[in-house]
Amino acid sequence: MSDRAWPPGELTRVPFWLYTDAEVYAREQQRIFGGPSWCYVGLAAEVPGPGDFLRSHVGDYPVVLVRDESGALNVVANRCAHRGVQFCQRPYGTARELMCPYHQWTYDLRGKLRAVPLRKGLRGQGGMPADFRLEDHALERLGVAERHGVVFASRAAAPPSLEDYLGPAMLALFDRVFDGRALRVLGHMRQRIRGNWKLMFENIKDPYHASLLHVFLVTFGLFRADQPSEVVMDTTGRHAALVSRRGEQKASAATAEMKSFKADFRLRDARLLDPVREFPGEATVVMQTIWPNLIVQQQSNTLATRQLVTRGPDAFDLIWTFFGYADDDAAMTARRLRQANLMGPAGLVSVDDSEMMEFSHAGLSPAPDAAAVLELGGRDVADTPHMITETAIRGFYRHYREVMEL
Amino acid sequence: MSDRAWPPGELTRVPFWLYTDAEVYAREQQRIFGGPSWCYVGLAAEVPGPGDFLRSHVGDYPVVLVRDESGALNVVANRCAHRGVQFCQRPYGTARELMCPYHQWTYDLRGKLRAVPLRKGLRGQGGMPADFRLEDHALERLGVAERHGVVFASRAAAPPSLEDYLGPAMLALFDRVFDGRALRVLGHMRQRIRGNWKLMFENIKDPYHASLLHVFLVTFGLFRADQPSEVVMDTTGRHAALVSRRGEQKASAATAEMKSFKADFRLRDARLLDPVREFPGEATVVMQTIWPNLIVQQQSNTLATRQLVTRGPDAFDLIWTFFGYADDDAAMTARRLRQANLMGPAGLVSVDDSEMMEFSHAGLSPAPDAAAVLELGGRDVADTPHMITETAIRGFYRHYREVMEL
Amino acid sequence: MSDRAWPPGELTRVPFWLYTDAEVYAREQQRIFGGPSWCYVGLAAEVPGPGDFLRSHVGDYPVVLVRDESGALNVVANRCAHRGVQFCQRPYGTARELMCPYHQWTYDLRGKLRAVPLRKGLRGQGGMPADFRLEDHALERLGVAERHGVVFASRAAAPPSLEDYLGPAMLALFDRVFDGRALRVLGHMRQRIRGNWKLMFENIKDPYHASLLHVFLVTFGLFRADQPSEVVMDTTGRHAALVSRRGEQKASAATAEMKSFKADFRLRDARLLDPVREFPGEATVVMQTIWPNLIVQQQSNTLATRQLVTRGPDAFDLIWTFFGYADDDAAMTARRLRQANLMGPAGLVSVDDSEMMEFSHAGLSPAPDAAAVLELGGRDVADTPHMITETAIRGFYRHYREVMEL
Amino acid sequence: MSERLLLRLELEELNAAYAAALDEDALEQWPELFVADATYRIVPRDDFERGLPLAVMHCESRAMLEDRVAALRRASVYAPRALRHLISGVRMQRIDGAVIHAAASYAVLQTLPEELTTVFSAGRYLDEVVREDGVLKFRSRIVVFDSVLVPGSLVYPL
Amino acid sequence: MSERLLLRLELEELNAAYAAALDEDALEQWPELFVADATYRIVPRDDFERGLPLAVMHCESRAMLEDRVAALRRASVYAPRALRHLISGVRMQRIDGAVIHAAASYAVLQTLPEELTTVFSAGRYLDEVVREDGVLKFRSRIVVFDSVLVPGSLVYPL
Amino acid sequence: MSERLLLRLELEELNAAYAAALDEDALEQWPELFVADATYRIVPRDDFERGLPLAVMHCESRAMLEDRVAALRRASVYAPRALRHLISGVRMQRIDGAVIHAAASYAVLQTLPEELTTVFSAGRYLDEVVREDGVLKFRSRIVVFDSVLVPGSLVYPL
Ligand code: FES
Ligand code: FES
Ligand code: FES
Ligand SMILES: [Fe+3]
Ligand SMILES: [Fe+3]
Ligand SMILES: [Fe+3]
Repeated sequence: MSDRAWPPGELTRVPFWLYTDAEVYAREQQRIFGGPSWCYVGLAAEVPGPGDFLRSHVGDYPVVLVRDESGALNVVANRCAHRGVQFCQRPYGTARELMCPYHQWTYDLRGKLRAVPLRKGLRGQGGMPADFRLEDHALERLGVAERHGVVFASRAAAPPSLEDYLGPAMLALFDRVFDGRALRVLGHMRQRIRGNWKLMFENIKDPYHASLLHVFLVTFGLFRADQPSEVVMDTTGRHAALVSRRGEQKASAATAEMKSFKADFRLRDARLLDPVREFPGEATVVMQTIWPNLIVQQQSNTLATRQLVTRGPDAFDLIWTFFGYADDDAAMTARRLRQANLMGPAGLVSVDDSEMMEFSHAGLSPAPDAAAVLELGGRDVADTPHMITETAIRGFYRHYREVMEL
Repeated sequence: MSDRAWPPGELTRVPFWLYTDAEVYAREQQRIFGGPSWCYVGLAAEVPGPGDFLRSHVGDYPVVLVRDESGALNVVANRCAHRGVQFCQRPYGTARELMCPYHQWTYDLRGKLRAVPLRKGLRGQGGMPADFRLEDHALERLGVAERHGVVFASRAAAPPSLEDYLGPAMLALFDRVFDGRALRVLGHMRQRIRGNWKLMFENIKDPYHASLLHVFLVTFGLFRADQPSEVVMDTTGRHAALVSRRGEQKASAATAEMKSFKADFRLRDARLLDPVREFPGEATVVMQTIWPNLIVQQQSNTLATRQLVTRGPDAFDLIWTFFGYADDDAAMTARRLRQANLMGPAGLVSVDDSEMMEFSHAGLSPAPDAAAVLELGGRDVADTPHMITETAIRGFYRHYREVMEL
Repeated sequence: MSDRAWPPGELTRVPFWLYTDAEVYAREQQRIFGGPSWCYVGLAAEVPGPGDFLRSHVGDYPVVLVRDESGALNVVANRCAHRGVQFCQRPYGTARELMCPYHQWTYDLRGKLRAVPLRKGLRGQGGMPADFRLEDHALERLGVAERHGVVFASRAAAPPSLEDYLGPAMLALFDRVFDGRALRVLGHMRQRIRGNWKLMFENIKDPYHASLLHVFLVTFGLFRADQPSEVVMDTTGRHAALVSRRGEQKASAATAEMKSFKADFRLRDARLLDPVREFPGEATVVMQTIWPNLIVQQQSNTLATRQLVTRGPDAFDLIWTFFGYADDDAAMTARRLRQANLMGPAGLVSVDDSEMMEFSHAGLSPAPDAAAVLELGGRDVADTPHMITETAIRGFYRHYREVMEL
Repeated sequence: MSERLLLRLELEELNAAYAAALDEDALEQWPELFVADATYRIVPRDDFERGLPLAVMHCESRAMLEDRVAALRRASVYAPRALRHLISGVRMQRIDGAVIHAAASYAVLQTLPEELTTVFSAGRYLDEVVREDGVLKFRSRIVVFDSVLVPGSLVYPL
Repeated sequence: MSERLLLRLELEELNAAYAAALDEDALEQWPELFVADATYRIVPRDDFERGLPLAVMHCESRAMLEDRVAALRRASVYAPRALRHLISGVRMQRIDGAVIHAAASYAVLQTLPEELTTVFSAGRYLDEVVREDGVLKFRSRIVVFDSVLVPGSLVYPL
Repeated sequence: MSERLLLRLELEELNAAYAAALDEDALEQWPELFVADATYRIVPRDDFERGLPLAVMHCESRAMLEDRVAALRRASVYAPRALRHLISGVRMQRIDGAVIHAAASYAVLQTLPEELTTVFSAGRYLDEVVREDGVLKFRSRIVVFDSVLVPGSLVYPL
């Protein structure tokens, strides 16, 4: 890493060694995922009752999200304070306490060590030293912030408030989908992508590709450059949102430049695409990226959080949690389930993206000293009233360089 | 490695980077497995006749154990002196000589190079230089020590005698099972554990877990904290043994603290557990760990050696060789085969252990700078007349730090 | 790497760390495959028409061989100039242009960037900066040299001519098989060998093993030490050829030393081996190694190029392209197809070699500080009129040390 | 020979045709193995056991299957790959009226360009099969895959 | 249709039931496929060929199989996992008196939490099967696995 | 029961015998499953689709199969390995005169010394089968493997 070059302030070139270097990855875990950021760990609706827990990750760091008897949410490292056992092996479930199987050290749902078997020994023999204190051996606790049913964790000692962290512009878009209504989890999709995690953020901060790559979006006008759109960021550039409005399947000046526009492509079962408006305002799609591990997807009526779990420099898991609202009627739920066909590992749209990310990683890995070119829409970082720009990716790297000191 | 911290003399904390760091692993191969230690390579009974051979390992270093015509045992590196071919591919067998297939350089059963085809060339053309001497190209020979049918090898120039290496206390326990009677090999079990090799030693030097983790041991009183037991070590602390006596399936003050005690758990076929006493003294179980790669298991009537073969920092192979005595009657052999159900990759007891080792490695890997806590039974290293202690693990690391200069 | 020892000028010992060290591998990619060498990328006959393309590699560097409208051959990196996508995913095919799927940047068959969608934005919004020039964003083009239907590429700025690179001796042998006649591709074999790529060159520069290892060659006299043979090199020693003449299946002074000679081994269907002479001169087999990634095989009537694609220090792909001549009659084609049974991953001869390379890598990996011994036929580098020598391997490493500055 | 065994043999034929359509790039034949109002869903084991309604692939009619095929042919962008189905343990579970309830285990092996063959997915099929003009067809197939994790993209149906 | 082919179909049914019991967490049904005095052994290929008597899993009665199930339910501690059996090449080898000697090849794929599906074991079944109240049951099953090495723990029977 | 289903059962038997001969080291029985003038070819998928004539293993007679076996026994040098065939989806495609055209999918798992079991190859069999003295035998088997890449050596037939 040390001997790698990246001209200070350069945002229109991203060197490819960033995506494969092991030292860069280690520093990312420490400064980004382990730093003063808020990482998405799950939806509160996944752990509705006391003792309900869910395995999750902060970067590649295994944690457990668990609701305690008071109803409060806790996030603890999935690592026993005794000898490091990953005590929680079930992906989700309900428990009255957290017990490590190896020596049955038992923690309460807040992570406090409550019992150490044979601690006093037997018949005056063995056991822990007299000065051994349970308080000294709690599970590592992470900071927790919940907003409207979405749960974040932070390993930082004193993270900012989630609201300040998001900033007003991002908060408004966040609250647009998470408006306080109870959420209903519809299900999950998980995929392991053989590519660096940053490629996922670039993809969702890149409205340019959507108008070109995705036949489904372009042909059916779900997301296309010639429709009213904007790119919005927070002041740091680390968060962003692509906002757009649905159009129709008709040719235009723009579609002429889009090889993916297929005027004759028709669905035999149109139920796949029968969106209804459900959010205030004109926007029919808002894709929001929240630094450093969350994407909030609202495309027509399909809603999902996408969590990134890094798996070394060359892979990441993408975990999609699809949801609706507790007050959805059957028709709306059916609609969400049908539209989910667009998304995920088998998504009529998303397959294109997961393939592109793997093609990207395969292409850039052999050439660490080559670089990506990010000049679309200029060379600066600023909100735009259109989507023919890579500004949000430049914003991402501006913040990335600051945090990584690269 | 260099920049990792471990306070000098500290034995109650074991930093987790020890289990995953590649440099630490390389140094272990060099100083521990490649150093002045005796590594178990097999039982003499596996190579009963002249020319019988067995592939084995010293740490991760491939060797061949072979008996020569004189009946002597030899251990040679499984690497041709010509161009490095791993010449022995069959796991076991019988051979009159050791021939490398690539150019048929042929070694005798002691590893001496005996023939180099076309060495003199043909019609005065080619062949080896006049000053080429067969003596200069023998296979690498390791030091060999056998005691009562158990074979050890050492890569050190001048290793101590095996007896001095074990020390009187360990030697006595070793001779308890290996009392000079001819051994009969009953079979093998092999498993690849995704964890660092040291976790295996910690496990067998840790009597604490046995009383808590293993329902079978606890419930049927095979090994339990409230039974007369002791932990014995050699003077260095590198070797150790857990000694205990069988009890019954009845509740006690201790079982109250053992969630794994299930008074109502009954076997439908009791033949699985019908041990008979076969060794002098009260002990019904002796689990001995011999630095750096051997565990000798005597649990009721199931006897086995367990060899560790390291596979990088993150994995090791555990090779179980089950045996009895040549003079066992059919009933005793049947008993050993039944009790073997407790052990190995499918062991009613051992499965718990292999799972714990994988949980441990999964838990500690993401937190290299966290550490294990070893305070049970005090903070010192000393033999104890009970099993509520981690003293033998502390003893292991005391010696480990010395040898590794860490 | 830095701290590894290799006495200057030493050619009779090859230290084993050369085969497994990651830094050595990286330097090989840079100085050997990425340096002023000519790497084989394919046969012109595989891309006969305009737009025909073939995925290939230079070392481990992915490229595309494509014929343009003018009929000229081009080799470009398989990496989009925009954001690094490996745009070509089909192993072979025909295209009118090279389009990257992610944002549809479109290159002509020479690699020139021709179109960037939405480059001018829409309605005056977005798009590329005014000073964005297509010329600045072409695909990386490699140097290309073709001789008699065989295509080479070079990443060097100013590589020598292919003819000078090969030198007169190698050129003559090259032209013996590639005599200008149109080639007909018969098919491919591909295998992934778990060994370092250099082992493949050692194998084909080593006539010694052929007389000993290969029962088929020895028994049927296809290649044997007691037959008229020679080893020829270019002046640098980087290229070489083993030349020999077919003998019969009869015992000789030499076969006495060859355990692989089996006088009684007979084929039930002799059609497998019914070679006919088709090249001028006495030689019936010429195996030529062309630095750094090509082997030209002429054994009886089976002809093939073998391309090495490195896959890290511990593996390489061996890609066999079997061919004949456009003017072969049916009988000759049938003959080539039958004799192909000797070669490839299932080759009656070649299986021995691929196994030896894996045995070698398995044997040398655990002993980085041990070394291969190369003293057969003396300690120098010189052409020989016989095959009982390792001189061509010494020649290879003499050049290797120069280029690698090791 | 028992009705039961005979029916199993027919179910095996149906599964063989299903696998062949997907593995031999005869995708257009795949929807023909379903009745017009058939449902087809691919669900991860965890969610299936929790009774969550989402599916990774969710088709409510043969027409939707045909749309999937059309998308594979004309819309989606993906690297070429070879898939290979191994179907085992085909068993008829019960007949209820005209509907045959059946199940089977499957594994799908995948081969990507320049890569070795790997396990892509394993799991089970839960089927409702009916006879249409004497031929068995799927009225419903639920693919429950054992791993919650998909390696890369799930381009083709399982 | 020949007695031989018919018998093979029944053996395939027995194997399908065996696989389903283990893969679908219906462990309690697994011992019911064996007669009371059945033996069940899992042996690595090397030891099997050397004729060594040890088994990785060694049961001498159906009761011991039931004890195995009980241990899995109440005693052993292990990470949750999904197993998937693929059984192929079921063949009747000879009938000797009431005993049918049969064999088959198997592969078991395993999926651990947050991991992709991998090959866990492959090998063959060597069976002695008898008819009890008209139903085929195992009198003996020896599982000979090709690898001498088990990846991690062999929690469930193969 | 239909002729078609019955024939499929016989083809499954032939395939089971084929797999057993190769997996259980009964190589000498393998050529006996072919007629004297049988052809046997192993071809990578890409070349097969391009219609290229080369084969990785190319036998034009049973005698050549026997020579392959002889070479495996006496000539070739290779590490010991265990192979395991899983054959699925055996199907009769059409009968033309005396020749039965059939196909099947296969996977071969390999276990090398001190290693875990891995996928070695997957693909399909394209067969021409004839009846000789009442027994089905291969007149032609083409093994089309999905990966163009062979891991290491292809020592045994697929
Ligand atoms: S490691 Fe958790 S209790 Fe000991
Ligand atoms: S490498 Fe062993 S004889 Fe040459
Ligand atoms: S990466 Fe190729 S066009 Fe954008
Ligand atoms: Fe997209
Ligand atoms: Fe234990
Ligand atoms: Fe050779």
